[in-house]
Amino acid sequence: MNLQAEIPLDYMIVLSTIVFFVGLMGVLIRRNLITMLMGIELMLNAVNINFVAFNHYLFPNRLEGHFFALIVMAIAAAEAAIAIALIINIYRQFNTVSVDDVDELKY
Amino acid sequence: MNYSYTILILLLPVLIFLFIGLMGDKMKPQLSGLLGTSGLFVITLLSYFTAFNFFDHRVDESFQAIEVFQLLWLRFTDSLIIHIGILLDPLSVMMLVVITTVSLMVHIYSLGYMKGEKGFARYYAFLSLFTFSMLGLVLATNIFQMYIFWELVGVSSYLLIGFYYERPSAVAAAKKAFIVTRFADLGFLIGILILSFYTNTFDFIALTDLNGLAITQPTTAVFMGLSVTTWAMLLIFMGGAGKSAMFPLHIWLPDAMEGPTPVSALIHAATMVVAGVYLVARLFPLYSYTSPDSLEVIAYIGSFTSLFAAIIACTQLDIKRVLAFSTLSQIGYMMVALGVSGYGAEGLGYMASLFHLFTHAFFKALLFLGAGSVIHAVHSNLMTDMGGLKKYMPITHITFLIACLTIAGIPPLSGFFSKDEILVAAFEHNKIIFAVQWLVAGITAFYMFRLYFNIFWNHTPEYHHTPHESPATMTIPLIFLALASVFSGFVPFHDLVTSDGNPLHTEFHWMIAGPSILIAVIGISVAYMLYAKKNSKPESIATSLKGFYNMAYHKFYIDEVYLFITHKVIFYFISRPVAWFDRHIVDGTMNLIGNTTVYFSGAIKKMQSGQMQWYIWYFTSGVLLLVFLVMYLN
Amino acid sequence: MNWSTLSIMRLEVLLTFMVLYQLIADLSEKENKRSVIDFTIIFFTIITFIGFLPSENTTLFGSMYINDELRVFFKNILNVSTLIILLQSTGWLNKPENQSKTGAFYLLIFSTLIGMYFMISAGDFLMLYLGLELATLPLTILAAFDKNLRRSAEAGIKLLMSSAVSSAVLLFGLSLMYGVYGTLHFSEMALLTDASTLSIMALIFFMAGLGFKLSLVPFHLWTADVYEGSPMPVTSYFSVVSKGAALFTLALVLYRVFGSQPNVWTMAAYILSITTMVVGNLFALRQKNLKRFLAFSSITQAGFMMLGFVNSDALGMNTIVYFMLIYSLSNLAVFGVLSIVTNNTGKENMDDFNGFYSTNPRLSLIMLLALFSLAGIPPVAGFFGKFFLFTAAASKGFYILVFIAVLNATVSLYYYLLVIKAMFINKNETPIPNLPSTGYEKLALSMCFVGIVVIGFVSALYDYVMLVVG
Amino acid sequence: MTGPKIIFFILAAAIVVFSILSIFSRRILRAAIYLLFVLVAMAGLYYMMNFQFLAAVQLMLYAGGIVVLIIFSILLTSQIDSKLQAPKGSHLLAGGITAIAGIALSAITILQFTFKPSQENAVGTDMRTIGLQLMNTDVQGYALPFEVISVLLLAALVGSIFIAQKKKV
Repeated sequence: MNLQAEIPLDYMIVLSTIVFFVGLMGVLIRRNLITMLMGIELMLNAVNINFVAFNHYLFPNRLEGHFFALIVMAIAAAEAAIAIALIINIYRQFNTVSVDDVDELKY
Repeated sequence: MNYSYTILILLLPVLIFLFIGLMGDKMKPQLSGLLGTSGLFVITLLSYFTAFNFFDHRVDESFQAIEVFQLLWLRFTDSLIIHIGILLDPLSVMMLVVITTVSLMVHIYSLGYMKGEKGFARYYAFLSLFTFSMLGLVLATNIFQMYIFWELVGVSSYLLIGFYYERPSAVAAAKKAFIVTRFADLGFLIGILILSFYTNTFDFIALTDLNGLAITQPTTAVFMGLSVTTWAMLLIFMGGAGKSAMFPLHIWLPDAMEGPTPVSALIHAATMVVAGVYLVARLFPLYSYTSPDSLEVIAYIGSFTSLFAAIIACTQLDIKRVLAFSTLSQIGYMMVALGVSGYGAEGLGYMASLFHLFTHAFFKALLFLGAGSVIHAVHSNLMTDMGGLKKYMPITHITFLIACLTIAGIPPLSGFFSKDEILVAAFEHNKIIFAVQWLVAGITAFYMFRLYFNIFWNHTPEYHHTPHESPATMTIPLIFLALASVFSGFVPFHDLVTSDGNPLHTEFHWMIAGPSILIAVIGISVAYMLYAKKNSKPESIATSLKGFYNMAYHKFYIDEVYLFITHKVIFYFISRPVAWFDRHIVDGTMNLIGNTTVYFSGAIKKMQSGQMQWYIWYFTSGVLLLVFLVMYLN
Repeated sequence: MNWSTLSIMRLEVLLTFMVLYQLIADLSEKENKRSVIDFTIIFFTIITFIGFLPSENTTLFGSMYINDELRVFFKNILNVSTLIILLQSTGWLNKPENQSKTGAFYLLIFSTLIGMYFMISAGDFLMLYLGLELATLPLTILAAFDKNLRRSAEAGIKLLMSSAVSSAVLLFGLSLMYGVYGTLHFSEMALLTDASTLSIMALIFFMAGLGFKLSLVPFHLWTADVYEGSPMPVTSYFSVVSKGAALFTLALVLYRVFGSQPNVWTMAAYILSITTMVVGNLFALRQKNLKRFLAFSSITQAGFMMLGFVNSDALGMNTIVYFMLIYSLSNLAVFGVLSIVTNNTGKENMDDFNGFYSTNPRLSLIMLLALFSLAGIPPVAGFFGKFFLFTAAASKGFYILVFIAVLNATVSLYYYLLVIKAMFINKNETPIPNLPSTGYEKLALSMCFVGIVVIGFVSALYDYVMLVVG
Repeated sequence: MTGPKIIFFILAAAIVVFSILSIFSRRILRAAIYLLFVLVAMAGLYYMMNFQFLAAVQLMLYAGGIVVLIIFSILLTSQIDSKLQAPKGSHLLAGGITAIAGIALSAITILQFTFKPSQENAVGTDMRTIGLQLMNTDVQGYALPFEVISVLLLAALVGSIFIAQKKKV
């Protein structure tokens, strides 16, 4: 399949930019720690679109972007595992996963 | 001549400091005091020996600067190399003598004064540290080494002023002194950075060499309308102004009187506060040749400070604060003299300034130590608690009187000569400054004798214990310093310490000396009339009104006018407002800066709200803003 | 893989062995953890010494891994700092409630250290990112290590969420860089760098990601909360080792990869330096909790570090490295004293230190020196670090910036004096009693003490930094 | 409209719509499912760009791993049918402004830039090439990151277990 002729690179980049900042917005507005985590996953995936698209469209001579995306996925998995462990820890201590209530350390 | 033994002058005090500091708890307090004192005695002898050798060896009629040691310390960049060493020239040797002498006197005096105080050993450790830093400051071969000792002086004076740490006011004063002088030092530091960047050297000899690059080819760079050199020299002066308590950075000095009195004598009379004068004198060729404008600024600041402080001194009741303001005023004199001076054969002001530094060190230390002796006897700092002490404390009384006469400028005491040279130099350069300094001479005589009469004459209050003369450890330094005050005026200074090392030809001007003696006598007489006896004049007027008109009435009438003018007009309309201005506006501005900082600190408290979503929001918005800014600015 | 590869990557390999050892030791459920502590410290001391052995300058794995004298020097600084922290942490680990945590604690510490070494040795952005994550993710667990404390749990989640976003932003920047240059290898990119708007954006995103670890304002907000919530050794690990690794990496990338385009990042450094110093100072003024106080103090110090970045010559990097070295020792000394106090009494407020000098003169003297060093008072080492930074910035003509920096240094003196005042001057009816300290803790403090006093006067060290930075 | 174009637009629309839905949905389980759709659509995108391996990993790791993990934690911490609180107005405003400003700034900057494609020949993206590169220690080899990630996963594993396990004593 030859995508270059059909779909310009810019479409891909704009798509990833939108997903990245939608994910960021998710992190900023959702009051539940788990949904914040979902926003972070969206951001990481947006970055992956960038890597893959640049690799495919511009620099197909090497697979740098592809492998970077692969590594990002692995790290995202580790991050999610740790995040969930910490969220459960918060749930035990605070009996809630609402981010608004986790603000005892301040000023 | 081999001067390598001078290294001992630096090493001994630091060794004493370490020894007493580490072992002080395990020794008898008195022993640590004796140790410190005898160590300093050795250092003093070494300094005298150095001075004797140095001033005995001229090369072609002039004195050459000698770098006794010059060790490579840091190779910062290829052109900028920092050394550490010892520099001997007339200026540093003279300071060596002054510092060790006064410090020795303070050491001896403290044996009596601080007896039985908690932390006696700690006190002597700090004294040694201070002496070490001060000696290191004056012996520095380069401006960087000087800066380090400069800060060390600040640290050790912080420790000494805050010595009575049980008193909150002492702690506040120590902190204020530290922070205000540090604030000034930031100017000094930036000045050093600029200067070293354009001249590629820190070394004093290279910087002040008349044929050196720093003077012959100053940079032509301009920053905000002023040449960069002028900026650098002014910023360096800012550091000096902080340590020497020039307006408006003087606010720490009066408060610093919370420290033990001998410390005031050491730090606030003879050594640390003249560091600024020393700094300007050290870089004098650079000021004189590359930036005469900044010398002009120095002259005006000095003159203003001396007038300002003299006026405030007239209103103070705490005798140490009177002395503090008097110190400000006298250092103002020294700054004026430097400001109006030229170089070489024109260098009368330079010589006069250092001459005054020299004599002032002795008589001001004497005044402080005398005041300490009085405070020791009556357990109060306030003049109102004193009076009639001349019959209880004869030695203190006589020595204090000598000091007062000296500072007032009565011939043939030393203060007369040095002040006279300054007035001559000012007269030749700038008539307005001369007039101000002449007036200040009168005010000085007035407030010093106001102090003197209030302490030793006037009425005798009820004392809890009958005051008695201080012990010999305290009176011997007084006597020694009194002798120094009397005779130091006869040192042939114009032959020894001049701007270029060559002897300077000076003449004695009766045209200047006459009026200055006159105004001093007037000042003393006014003080005599107002304060010599318990002031009963208003009552006498009342009784005499009932009686007959006679000559006495007339005399009283004149006195009344006199009293009205001096007491009411000058006090209420000049001195009080100036003192108020100092306390509220100048001090207040400093406090305002502090309060504003604290206010802003509270205002942005909300940023750290504890809610991580806002943290993330600040993060991401910050990134976007930064991207935008850098793109826009690029 | 052969022996020479192993000898070049010796630190990473040895640390991996340490991680495995901890795993095995932890699984074997030994009751007596003390021997694990002793063994770990001895082994890590050996690793630290091995780090000082000479090694060859080379690249491995298709230039993904770079080894040279400068990077080895960085790792040695981190090694020594970590060793000091390990020594300090013994008191905390010996507490009964922490005995069971020993293995996990060491395992996580050493894995982050491996991450930092890969970050420093990275030859491309892939390894750098990987190292960064390896250095961050286990730290979030360490922040939440006091499992029964609410504040510790809060610190962990705050750190994780903020760092996840920051690394996502960093990644976004990296992906754009990849698009612009077509490569992520340092050696190739260094030849291609330009100042197009897209590369500016990518670079700033990247700087923000590392700025987060360095806690530059406005990327700093996690710092105080996490420092306060984390256990003491972790806090000092954050403020010294983690920060140091981020600083060195940033310096390597900016000076070595983007060295030909200094205009972009010196400007960013200029802005960040000012905001960081000012905001850090303003917050530090008001703090009562010493851990929070040290958090803001370390933010301010990070602002001073950024001052070095406005000078894009070797001089700038020299001074940054030198400053970091001194900052590490000074900060570790403060944390060392603080951790002895918290371990024994649980107190960490400034008021608790009132009258500390009367009962613990030695500890308070070390603290005094360290705070003077942080405030930059000569003749302790901190002064030289600051002075050189000011000189580096001034030599590029940034006088206004230097003025602001020196002003901030003066303000910082004020709050450092507050602590000194509390220890030496304020009175207290019930001061902290005279505290015992273990031999390990004494050793750690003496190392810091010697460093603070001596470093300023040993010009050989500065010469060495100059030599390796080149 | 050609085939690939249509597929791309469908995928892109799915990604954008479902990601917006997932951050606005009031029911948390639904949000997780929307996220799953986004991730699957992304796998399709990778597949379109000839990165079949990556697409497979995306499906297995995200759909099979992370989303399941998220759903488990949702079940652990909240009731399934409970509705989430609506976002606060201030958060919505601040987040919205930042997101829109971010999209605008990045999109404008990126679209202005002329990318410079490589002129060299493309390499294959088949399993053999990928496998060889993953195990290679030379130029274009990814053995080192592969090894390092194992340390990361070990640390994450131990750490997560440590935090999530109930107190022993």
